[in-house]
Amino acid sequence: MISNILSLLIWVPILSGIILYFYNRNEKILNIYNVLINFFVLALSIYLLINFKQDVEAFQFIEKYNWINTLNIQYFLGVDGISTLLIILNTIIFFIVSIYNLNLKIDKRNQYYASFLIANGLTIGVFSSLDAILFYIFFEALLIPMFLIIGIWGGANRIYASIKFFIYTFFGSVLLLISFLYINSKISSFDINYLYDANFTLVEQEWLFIAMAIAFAIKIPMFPFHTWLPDAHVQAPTSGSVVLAAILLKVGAYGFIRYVLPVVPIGAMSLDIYFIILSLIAIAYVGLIAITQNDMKKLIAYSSISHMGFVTLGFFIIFQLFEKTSNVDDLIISLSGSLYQIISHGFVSASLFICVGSIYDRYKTKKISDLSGLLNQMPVYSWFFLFFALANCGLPGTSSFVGELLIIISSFKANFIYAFISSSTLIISAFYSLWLVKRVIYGEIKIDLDKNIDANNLEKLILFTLALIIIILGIYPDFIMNFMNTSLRHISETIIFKL
Amino acid sequence: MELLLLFIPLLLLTSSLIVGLSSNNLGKISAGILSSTLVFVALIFSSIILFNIYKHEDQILYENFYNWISISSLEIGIGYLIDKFSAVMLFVVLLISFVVHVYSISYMSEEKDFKRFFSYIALFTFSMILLVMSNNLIQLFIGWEGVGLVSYLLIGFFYKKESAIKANLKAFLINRIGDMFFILGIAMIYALFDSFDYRTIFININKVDFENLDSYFGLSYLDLSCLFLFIGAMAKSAQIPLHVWLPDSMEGPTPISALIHAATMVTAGIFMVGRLSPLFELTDFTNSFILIIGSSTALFMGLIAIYENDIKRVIAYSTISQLGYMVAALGISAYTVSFFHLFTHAFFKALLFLCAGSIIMSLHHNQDITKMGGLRSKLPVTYICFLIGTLSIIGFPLTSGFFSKDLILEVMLDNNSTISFVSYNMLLIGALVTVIYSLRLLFIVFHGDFRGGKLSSIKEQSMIILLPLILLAIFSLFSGYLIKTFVDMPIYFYGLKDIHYEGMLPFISHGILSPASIALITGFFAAKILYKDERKFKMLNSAITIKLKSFIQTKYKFDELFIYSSNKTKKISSLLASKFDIGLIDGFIVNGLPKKINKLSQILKSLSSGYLYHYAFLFVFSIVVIFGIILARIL
Amino acid sequence: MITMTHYLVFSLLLFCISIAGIFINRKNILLLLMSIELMLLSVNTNFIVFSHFSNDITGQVFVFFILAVAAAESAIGLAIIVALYRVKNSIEINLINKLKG
Amino acid sequence: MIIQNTITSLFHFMPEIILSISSMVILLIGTLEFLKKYVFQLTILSILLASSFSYMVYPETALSLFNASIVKNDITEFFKYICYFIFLIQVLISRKYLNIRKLDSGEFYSLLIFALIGCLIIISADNLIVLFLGIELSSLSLYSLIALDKSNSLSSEAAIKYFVLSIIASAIMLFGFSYLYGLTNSLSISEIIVFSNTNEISNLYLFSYILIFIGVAFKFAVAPFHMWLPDVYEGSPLPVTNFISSIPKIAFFVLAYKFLDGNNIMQIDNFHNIFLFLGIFSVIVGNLYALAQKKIMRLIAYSGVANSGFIFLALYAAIEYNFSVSAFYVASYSFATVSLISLVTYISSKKYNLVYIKDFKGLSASLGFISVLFMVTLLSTAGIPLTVGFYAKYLVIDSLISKDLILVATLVILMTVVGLYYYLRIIWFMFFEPGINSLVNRGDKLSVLILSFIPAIIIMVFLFPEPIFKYIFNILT
Repeated sequence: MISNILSLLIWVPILSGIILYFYNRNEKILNIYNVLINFFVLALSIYLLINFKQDVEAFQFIEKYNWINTLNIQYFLGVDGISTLLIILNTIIFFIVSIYNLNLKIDKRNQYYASFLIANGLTIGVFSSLDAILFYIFFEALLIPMFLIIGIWGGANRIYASIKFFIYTFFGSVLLLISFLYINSKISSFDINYLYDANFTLVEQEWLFIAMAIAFAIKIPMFPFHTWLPDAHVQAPTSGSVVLAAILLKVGAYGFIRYVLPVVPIGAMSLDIYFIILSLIAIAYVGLIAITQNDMKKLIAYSSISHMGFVTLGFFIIFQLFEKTSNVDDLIISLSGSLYQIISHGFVSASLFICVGSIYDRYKTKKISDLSGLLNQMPVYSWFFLFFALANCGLPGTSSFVGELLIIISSFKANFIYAFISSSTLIISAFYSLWLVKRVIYGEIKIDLDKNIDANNLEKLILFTLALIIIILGIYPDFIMNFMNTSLRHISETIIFKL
Repeated sequence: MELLLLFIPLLLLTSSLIVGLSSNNLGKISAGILSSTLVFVALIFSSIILFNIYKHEDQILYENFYNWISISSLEIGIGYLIDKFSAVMLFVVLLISFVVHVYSISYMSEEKDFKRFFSYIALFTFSMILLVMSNNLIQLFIGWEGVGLVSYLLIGFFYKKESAIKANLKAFLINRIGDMFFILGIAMIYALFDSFDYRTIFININKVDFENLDSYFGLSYLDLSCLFLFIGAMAKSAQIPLHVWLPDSMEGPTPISALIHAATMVTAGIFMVGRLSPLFELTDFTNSFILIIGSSTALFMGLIAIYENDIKRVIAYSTISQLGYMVAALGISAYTVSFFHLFTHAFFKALLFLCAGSIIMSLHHNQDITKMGGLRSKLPVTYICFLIGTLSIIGFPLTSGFFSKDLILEVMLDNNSTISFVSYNMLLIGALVTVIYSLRLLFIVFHGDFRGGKLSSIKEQSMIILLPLILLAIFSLFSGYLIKTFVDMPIYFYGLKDIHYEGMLPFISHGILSPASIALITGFFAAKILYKDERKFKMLNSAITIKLKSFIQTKYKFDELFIYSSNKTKKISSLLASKFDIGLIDGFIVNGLPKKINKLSQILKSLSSGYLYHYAFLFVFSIVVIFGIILARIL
Repeated sequence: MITMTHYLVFSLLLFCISIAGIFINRKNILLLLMSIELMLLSVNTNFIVFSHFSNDITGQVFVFFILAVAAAESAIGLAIIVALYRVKNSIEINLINKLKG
Repeated sequence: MIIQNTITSLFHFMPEIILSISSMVILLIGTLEFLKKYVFQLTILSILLASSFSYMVYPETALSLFNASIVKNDITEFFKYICYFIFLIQVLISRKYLNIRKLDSGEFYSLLIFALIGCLIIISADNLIVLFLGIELSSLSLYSLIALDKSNSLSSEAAIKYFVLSIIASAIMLFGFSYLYGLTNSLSISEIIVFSNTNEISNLYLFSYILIFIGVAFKFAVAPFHMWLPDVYEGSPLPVTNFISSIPKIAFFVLAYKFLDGNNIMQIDNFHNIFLFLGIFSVIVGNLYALAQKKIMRLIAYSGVANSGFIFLALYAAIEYNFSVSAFYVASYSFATVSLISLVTYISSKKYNLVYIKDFKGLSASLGFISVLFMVTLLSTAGIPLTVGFYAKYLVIDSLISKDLILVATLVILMTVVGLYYYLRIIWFMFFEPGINSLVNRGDKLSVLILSFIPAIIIMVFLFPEPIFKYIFNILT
């Protein structure tokens, strides 16, 4: 049993990243070092997964030190099922990205790697911190490497995108800080357990809810706070997009489940209808917008927003479910759906972005109208692309189906209209995903590069791994459900208890 | 038994994966043989199961072999429910699949993507079996989507053809419209019973207090849920108005049209309604809705077939029309009758398609019937098989179609209600139409003179093509004699439907003397005069008939409707994206606010002049203000 | 009888006049220096008044310090004006606005 | 007795005395041709000497020297150390800059040390006369320092502006002093505070306090008394700006602390609301002005205005005499701004005048490490986590919230979001824009080492803030 495993998970990549930032000599050593560190972190997280006890309700692998006594801030780490899974998602994605990056031709390679390593550590910090301010610090610090990744290695309009990204999310997070400080001023603690025990009046809860929800809604992003995401994705380098879609958006969702719903359930309950409406708009309206995007990355970005709409829908219908059935199981099912959607979308969007990135590397364009008939020239890529596109529209057998199914059936229990609008994603997502496939993959070739540009072995490995994960998650969801179950029950019971 | 059941899907999945992912070492022919063998083994297994089911009366196999999801109270498994109903369906699916596998070895041998094709059809069969075996709604839905996916892939098999990739997108999207409602229906059922398992649902069906449930849009809860489920079936089984994808799906390879778009996948909707008969039985509005949709599909889609010139499209419209018969039968709760027609239809329609494939191959991929004719002499085997298929579909006495179609018409007539009487008449006219278009096809293709150049180069295909035809022809001829089995077939938890059937001979004699025979005879002569003898009638050139003809040839504008709505969606999408998302949210609020702030700061900047006396004045002025406020507060 | 208040009001007025002199005067920088002197003198008046009426000598000590500092300030002010004149060839205040915004 | 007292006092006042003597010596040898080149070393030496002496005579208990006109206690010593440290860095960094511009004369260093002494005296003064002398000593030195670059017309313009406005502020403060004197008959600050606790607070007392704090607000450049700051920052030589930006602020913070700590006037609404409103106004105005700036020094100046607003908000929050928040803010801000200006100074000393923000374009390509340091410092000024600036803002917001001023807290923190934009603009110019080739020469290692001191502290204190917090909370509450 490794003690302080969470600290290791957080600090090993961060410190190695800092070292890497100032090391700029041998490219080969750089590559190996980067992959090794990422692999080490992955292995460590798998160790965490193996040693995690599924049926224990409390947080595990706890590390608790007094960090700043005077301000009640602790260095308090620990994981439950939800965070363990998200950490695994995180380490897998970063490992894949580190391998993908081997193929890139970029300058300042060491700094590129360093930014990713630091982002890796910080994300693990976000998912494992149980002290609100510690969480906030990781949450906010995470912006810096992402800002640099988009800004330095991004596309033509990268500055606009990165600044928008940074300021928009910073705007949200200061509201979060205000809420945490307010809570602290009432209960003199940032400890998650005290937060769960705290009781506030309705008005307090409403305001706290609004502030925190806006913060996380920007991060997820929910409609109408979503406009930074397409820009960020379009401008970010491929690996940046992957991390952004697969990890960063999840941080917002994680915030909801960890810091909003169980802490201020009454406030959430009294305002849930607005957030349900926003989620439904995200699902239908943003999906609709995705259809006619001409930039592949933008299309996938909008589809991400639409999919994250499911996540938030799953979060916010629980109160109506509780009112209707007062059965804790229904809450758990809905929340499970959301979390499953989070994890599944992490892999699916990552895969799609990797595919798009590789197409861009070869054809130097992301415009759909410039491309056609890739199947003729890069069949392996195209088949994978098709597969991921199908996964994106929630085909059974792939991971995305599970989450959407659970949320649709739960949302019907809450209200007919919710289910009706949310299930429209079946049509809309198929429309944008497969119309994209039709225009890009199928048909006659438009730009003939006249050389063998299909996936090399490394890329095949990456795509195959991702496809395998998506399928495994699609046919064996219980693996993840078992992990989450106890934790979700705990959270649901906390919510119900406070209602 | 249970093990065999488990093996059937596994065999097919293995086949699909091996063939699909294997390297170039595995040759085309050996891949074809391998997957055909695997399907054959599965077919054997399914016949053993079928045999067993019929040997032990009332035996029902019901088990979960895999727990897909279990979250506290929610349990979704993958399992099987095999009663007579699904055992027969299983057998039919595997049989047609096997036949098509064998047929395809020859038919597709020229194709570069031969192995991909085999992988697809194996995957299709797998999904279909998952659907048929399922013992819960989710597994049904998984199979449901799975067959839709493979259909999508296969229609777009020739991915360079613009028409093919348009058709497959259309097919998938329209199926998705159905799926959306289907999943809503599932959600409604789940909300009611808290389970997806058929057994739990059916057991609890009597405990539900239907009176006190919410109603939506004036429909009762159950009506609406079944309506939604049926809309799903409408898309899959190509009922008006969601049928538009099926004619276009003929862009796929012909064996696929036989397997997917005639015999199996499109009947999934029929199967589903039959499977859920205990629920549908209780509905009121939905049943009438089903009846109306079914009978109008049967009639109006048949009419289109009369004017089609693409051989596959004629058969496609005939498929839609025949599916209409089945759906109509569902509408009066004659589930097994409908299933019987499904059963016979599977054979003769697969036969017709495969014959068409054989013709198309012989004519070097010409599908236009106006360029055919007089093929009888050159393709004798195909001709005979096609003739058998045609006789069967028009319900010529003693062929399989005769039994199933007449049974539908009879139960329809027995059902004493206005709607069913109207439907009966529509179906009867539909029968006439069926005769006309089927015989038209037969006459134009096989009789008369060849209109496509030189006839001499055309010759019969190899035995690999012909054997399946013969096999299916035999089934088409004789499967109708199993009528008793279907009349007496119990459906899980639904039991038997009391159908007026007095035995084979009375049924035959009654059938021959029924109005259907009149339709048959009239149709025969009409077709013979019009298409064999090619006589011209003045009446046919009158304004009304021409108008009618052109109206039918527009296919009732359903295609245009979907194209219109899809274009509209795109237009709305780009409008929303540019005006609302980029314009309002991004431009006005997200970027607009910073711009406002920036402007404000520019104004402020221009205000500070840099003159010392201004600074001093502001200094003093601020002090005065501060003191002013404080004095005001103190005094 | 002249009371303390009279003195205080007088010094306040003096202070106000001197401040007004700073921002009303838009031409001559030397007038600025004079205003500043006047300002400090009004403070001195205050100290002396308080010192006198409370019989406490420290106030007057303060005045000496202020006077000394005022002298130093004038000196430095003049030095700056000289430096300014060297580069600008002018000591008009309304020409000094290169730094702004 | 008196003599002995005086001797003790002189002993404890040794650091300031050392500095005074050395500054005069420097002035002297600055005029001697053959010793001229040692003025820099002598300056460094005197600072080191003074600070180590200051350590040697560190008082175990609070001391009152020269008839209670000078006090020495933990607080004064703490801030003095900060001043020494900052001053040392400033001097070390300025050498090259001055050298190139031919400003590294004896009088420069001498005046700079005088300004420092003035600030040190402000910190430890307990008597209004001494306080006034301290203020004037530092101000007078700064007037001349700003105008030191005689070839630069902006320099004299800045000087004249600062000169006039600063004297007005001093006079206003003095006016306040005079009323306080008249009211309490005492020039001792501690007695003035005792007076407030024993008598009811009269309007005159209130007015005189307001007058004094208008002076303080001027020195902090809190809006609307901020006009001089950007002009002075822009006009004066960078080392002088560097000094003005930090050490006087620390000194005036201690002054404010001395006037407010334990004083009942803090409980009066009319008084403490001035801090609140000036603070809010300053945060808004500073950030908005900074947004429109094109020149780096003006930008830093306006960001200083915004930060001073935060200091005032922190002072507002100190109603219960908890000055640790504001103290921490002042210290953190001073460090960050010194680091910023030192970095600008360093880059400007390479014959490359860093005036406009667009001059930062592509800096990371030629000066990679320096850019990182710059980024860390900027983030600290903006209050992003991983830097100590986060805690500074955090504490202010926290104390506002604990006063139930949630809307105010939200408003000012949203203004920092606005402010973030201009900090990010510099970062993006440095890192995201293509490079300029004129900066290829690598800097000298020593300067880089010195420059990395403060960013290192910024990050280290972020990671392990507890000792600092404990210490500050301990001495200030």
